[in-house]
Amino acid sequence: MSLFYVVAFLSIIFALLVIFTKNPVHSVLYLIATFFTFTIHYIILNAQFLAVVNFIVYMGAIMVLFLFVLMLMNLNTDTEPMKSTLLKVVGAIAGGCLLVTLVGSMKTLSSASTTAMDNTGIGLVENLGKVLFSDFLLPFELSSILLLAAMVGAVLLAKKDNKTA
Amino acid sequence: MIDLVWLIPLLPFIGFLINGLGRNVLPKPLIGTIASLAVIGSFAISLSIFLTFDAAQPQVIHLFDWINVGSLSIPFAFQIDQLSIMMLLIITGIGSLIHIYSAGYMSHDTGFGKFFAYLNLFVFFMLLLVMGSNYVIMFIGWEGVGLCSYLLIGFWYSNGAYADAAKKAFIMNRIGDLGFLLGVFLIISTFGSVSFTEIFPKAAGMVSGDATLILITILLFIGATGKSAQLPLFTWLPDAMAGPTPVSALIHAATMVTAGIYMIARSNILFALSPVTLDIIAVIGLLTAVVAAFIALTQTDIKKVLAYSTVSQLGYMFLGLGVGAFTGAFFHVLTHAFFKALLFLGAGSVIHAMSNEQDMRNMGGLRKKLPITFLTMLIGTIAIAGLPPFAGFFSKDEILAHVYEHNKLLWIIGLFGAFLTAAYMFRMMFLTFWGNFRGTEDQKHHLHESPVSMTFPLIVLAILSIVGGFMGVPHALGGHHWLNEYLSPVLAATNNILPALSLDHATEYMLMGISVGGVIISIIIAYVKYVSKGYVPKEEELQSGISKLSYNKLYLDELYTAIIQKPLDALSAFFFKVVDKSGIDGLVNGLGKVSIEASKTLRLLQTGNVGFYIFAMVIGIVAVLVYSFIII
Amino acid sequence: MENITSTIQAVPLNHYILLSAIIFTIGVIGVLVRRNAIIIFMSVELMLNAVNLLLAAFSSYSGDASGQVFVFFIMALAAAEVAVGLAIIVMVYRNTSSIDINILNRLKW
Amino acid sequence: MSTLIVISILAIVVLYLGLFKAKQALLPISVLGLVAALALAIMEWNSNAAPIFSGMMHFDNFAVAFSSICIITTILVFLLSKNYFEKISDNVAEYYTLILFALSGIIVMVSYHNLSMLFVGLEIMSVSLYILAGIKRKDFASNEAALKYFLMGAFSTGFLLFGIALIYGASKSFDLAVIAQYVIDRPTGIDPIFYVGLVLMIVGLCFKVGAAPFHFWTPDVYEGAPTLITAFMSTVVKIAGFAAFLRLFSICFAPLQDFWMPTLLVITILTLFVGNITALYQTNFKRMLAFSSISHAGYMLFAIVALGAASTNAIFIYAAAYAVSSITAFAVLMLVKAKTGSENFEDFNGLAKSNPFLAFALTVAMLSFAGIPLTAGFIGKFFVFNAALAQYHTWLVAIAVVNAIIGVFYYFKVIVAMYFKDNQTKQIATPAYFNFVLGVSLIITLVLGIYPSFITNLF
Repeated sequence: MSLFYVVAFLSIIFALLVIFTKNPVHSVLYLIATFFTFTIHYIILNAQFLAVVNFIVYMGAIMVLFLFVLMLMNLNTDTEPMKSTLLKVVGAIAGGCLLVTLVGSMKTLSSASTTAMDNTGIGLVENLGKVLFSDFLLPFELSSILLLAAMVGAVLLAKKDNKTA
Repeated sequence: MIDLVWLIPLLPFIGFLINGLGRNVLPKPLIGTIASLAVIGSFAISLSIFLTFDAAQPQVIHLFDWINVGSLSIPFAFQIDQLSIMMLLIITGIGSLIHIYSAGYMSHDTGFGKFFAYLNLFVFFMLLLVMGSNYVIMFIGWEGVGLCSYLLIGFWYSNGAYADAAKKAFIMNRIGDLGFLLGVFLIISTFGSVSFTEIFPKAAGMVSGDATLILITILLFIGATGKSAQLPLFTWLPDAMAGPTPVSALIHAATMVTAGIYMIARSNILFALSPVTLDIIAVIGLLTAVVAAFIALTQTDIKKVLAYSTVSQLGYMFLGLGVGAFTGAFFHVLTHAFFKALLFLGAGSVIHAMSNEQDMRNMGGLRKKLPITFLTMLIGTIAIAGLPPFAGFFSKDEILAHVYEHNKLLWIIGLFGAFLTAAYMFRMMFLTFWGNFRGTEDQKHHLHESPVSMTFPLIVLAILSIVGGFMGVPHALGGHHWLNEYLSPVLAATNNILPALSLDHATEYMLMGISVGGVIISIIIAYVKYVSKGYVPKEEELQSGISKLSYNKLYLDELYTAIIQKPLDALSAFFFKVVDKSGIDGLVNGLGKVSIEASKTLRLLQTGNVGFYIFAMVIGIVAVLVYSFIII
Repeated sequence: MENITSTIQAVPLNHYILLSAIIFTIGVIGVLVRRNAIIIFMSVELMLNAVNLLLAAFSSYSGDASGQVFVFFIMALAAAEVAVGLAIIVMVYRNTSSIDINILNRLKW
Repeated sequence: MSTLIVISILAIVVLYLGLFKAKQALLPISVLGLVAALALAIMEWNSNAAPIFSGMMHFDNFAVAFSSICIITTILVFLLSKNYFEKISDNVAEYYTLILFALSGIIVMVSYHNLSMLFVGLEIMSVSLYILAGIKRKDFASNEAALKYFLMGAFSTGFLLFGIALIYGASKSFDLAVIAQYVIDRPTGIDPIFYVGLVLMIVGLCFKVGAAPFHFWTPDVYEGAPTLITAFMSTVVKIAGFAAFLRLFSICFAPLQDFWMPTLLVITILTLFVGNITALYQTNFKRMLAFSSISHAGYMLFAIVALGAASTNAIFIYAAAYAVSSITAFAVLMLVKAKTGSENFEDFNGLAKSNPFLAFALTVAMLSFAGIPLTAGFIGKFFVFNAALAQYHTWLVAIAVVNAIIGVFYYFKVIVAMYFKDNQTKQIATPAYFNFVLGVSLIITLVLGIYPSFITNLF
């Protein structure tokens, strides 16, 4: 039980560090740390496969891409001119309001679902695979279009122009 | 014959298509012929329908289902009854004459083909307006004529002021349209239908003074004030004189501006059940009539005089509607169409002869040079002044008789306006046709009577202005008021609600006597001032009417001037400057400014900064959450 | 494993929702206070992860696998978005030599 | 379903054609493929299709109608693209591919029956559009548009997803039928998180359709993106957004109308005023069209606010009228811009003299936007207002009518420029493709305006 709270505390701390660290590279590293805490959350939630995928996709692929681009642009120092303190405060207050209203509007959560089902198997790759390739076959296939479009687009936008226009 | 009714609007539309597409290819005479023939053809059909139509119930000719949505069905259908037949005759009849006239008037214009295309299109929409069997078809016509009017006012757009006039007409009409549209939507939600034949029987069963009905009728009346140039939306009409003169005659005198009256007459049962609205209409109409008459007193542009006169006469029509004289108001629509079209065409003939000079101070003594124009215009002027037995006498007298019965005070003011009418109209005649020629040598040399294509319509209209009144000779004068009987099927339900005229003949004779006597005195005053004394208004007097007034008042020897002439002029100047130019224009321009300012300010929100955009989004989301969960 | 299951049973679902909402809001604040396009983008990733966690929690608590399957789709989207987004950022950087969002204000009013 | 397959395969075929340098074949094959997809879609009309793929997709009449209109509009956009892409980039095939990918996402958005499908479809479309907005790589405006669109789009996706997650948390399913059942089964006692999810979904969807206060991206992105892409975004994408919005609300959330209606009502009114009033002051025609598209979104939101039997029909007609008029406006804009190099109102001066047909087509389009009778726009507005009246939103209709009147002013600015202002310019050469598209749009606008029964009784 206390494991959840420790990890949740770490998640929040790391997430805050992500957005309040000046050095972008440090931000990326904190984000990786945040994602790692998420992986632990997944394990606690009995979503083992998700934990693995989160580890590989987010920490392995996505974050590497971020780091790569940061390095490519030589932005590893804190070159970013920060917003004025006032703007920061206003932004933080706006975000705080959002949190308060979000939580406030969910005020009395129905108590029926406060405990987890005993079904420990759903997070296993076998079960997920069954659902993914039966019920969710169509969206799964369609995600290929999404990835293909992204791939074409990324190449199109980021490649160097051979024409000197 | 009635099966051919769809041809009536179709012919002008075909004319529009041919002239519109072939405007640069076809020779001018052919364009003029096609356009005129199209309208004449419609006139022939209308005439034959008029001669054969004898049904007591309106005939609805269903063409096709236009919109079907849920229980609401809007057919594309025409309604033929006595009211629409009379309007058809006016539109196509006077329309034909004006088309013929235009062939001569516009012969030198480079936009000849375009002009006739627009004119045909206008006739098409006007016919839709009066023939539509429901409010939505009427609205199509309503918008269409507005559009054509807009295009035709701005026809000579190379002149910037003209384009501005078009814009003004447009804005004011849109305000009116707003009322009309809201009225129609309210009708839909109240009656579940837009067809006249379904709404009116339902409405007849409602109690008088029903709040919804009052709201509907007020909204419809707002629509009418825009289209028919009533207070406070009348200032676009004088400016609309920027368009070619035949346009002024057709659109801004005979047909389009009477659309508001037609619409109210068409919905007579709704209005009859809303006494409050009727009172508002009467007051607005009367105010418009008098204010416009005052302004007309000092105008020097011949077309502006006629324009304000039109506004004033439209005011009388609304006054008639307001006191429940639906027949009388409609009668005035008919006679006014005759003599005002005549006057405009006559003015056009003068302008044509004077090489596009419109200022009366540069005219004078034209009666010998333009005899036909002079004679016909004189007839028109007598008709509008209301001397018997010319057309205007009967219609105006009928309205005033109803007003007298309704409210004596309104009657006195209305009568006063009628005297003013005689005064400014004869002022115009005397300045233009009497005295010595005041223009340049060049213009004098060029003076000529207009070609037959222009004088022929003048003569026809002059004859109509003489005899047109006989369709409504009151019982007091030994007639039996044919128009009243003819229109009675349309007004049957209303006549059950509103009391009929109950004046005895002696009172009627007295009323006629007073009005004729007053008119004659007005004419004599105008004669003394403008012919005997040869007075010609000067620029500076017009400029500083009010300040000079206070100065000159001190001289007692100018008693006449000070007591009668100057106050009138001053009032005229006051109305023109304060009400027309600064008041209403100011208000309309102000509205425009407010929205433009709002636009400027709102636009600044679009800062281009993503950070700000996202911030605004978050605020929006918080607001939405708060609104959804806390406020509600 | 038994240990873990008992752990989760002791944590109310509400706390997961709360955690997700907090992380999500931190992401929103990050978007609001930073000017570096990449950091903003990372904050968006944080928001998406908050959603992932929420879905996984709902899924586990209701014993329904579809929530976890949905997380896959979000991950697919995240991958696609990262590819496109970084490409756009690289493109902008090439033209302006900056990834400060405040210099993007040519289109306005 | 077969429509979706055809379009996806078509996109890949076109991509390969680009690889083999068969540039001339791109346009014909794309158009032919789309025509085939359109035919397949129409064949499903009234087939009483049941949800397929375990309830993922439901190609019902709603889906057929909206996918047809999206495909037709895309064909028109493609026809305008002749020689356009070549000018701005070497990678013509990728353009077509990305538009086709976006279209396949749109087909998913109009036929989804599961929130996961909505999400995937929406993202396929959005990701393709992020790229398309920035496809003029060297152009600063295009860059800016892409980055703005991307950052804000990704941000709003977060909210949409959070909403979906909460709805899932309450109803334990992504399937629309199950969610609808969840709502119906509980007249009271719906989990509060469901409501929060609903509001967040409104936010996410309002962003996609460009409703205030989530509209800020619209003008900037529309102005910065290449004109043809703007045409695509403001027509097909917007229609798809509304179709998805309407589908979700009419299937799932109709019973909760009392809850979400007031919120959406405020958004609608705000959208109308922001769009219309801001458009008044614009001097750039393209930007004016962007603001006008915001106000049109407001009108279409009407039909959702007044959700009822007539809503689908109303939105469909409005969308059809809006799409053809927009296409005309953008087509003429492209021609004018090609000649004068800018997009301001003055560039249209004297167009009536030099190119009467262009001027006439644009006039009809503007009249249709303004809702003048005998054009399709009037019918659209009439249906939308009528739908609102049916739900007794009389004063809402009054506000909308006021806005319609305001709208007339800026639409007429163009007409005034074309007809009432002179400019000694030479005739603009109009390619045959443009004349064809303009002609088709013109005919559709007028025919729908005069005889709307073709499509008014579809639903």
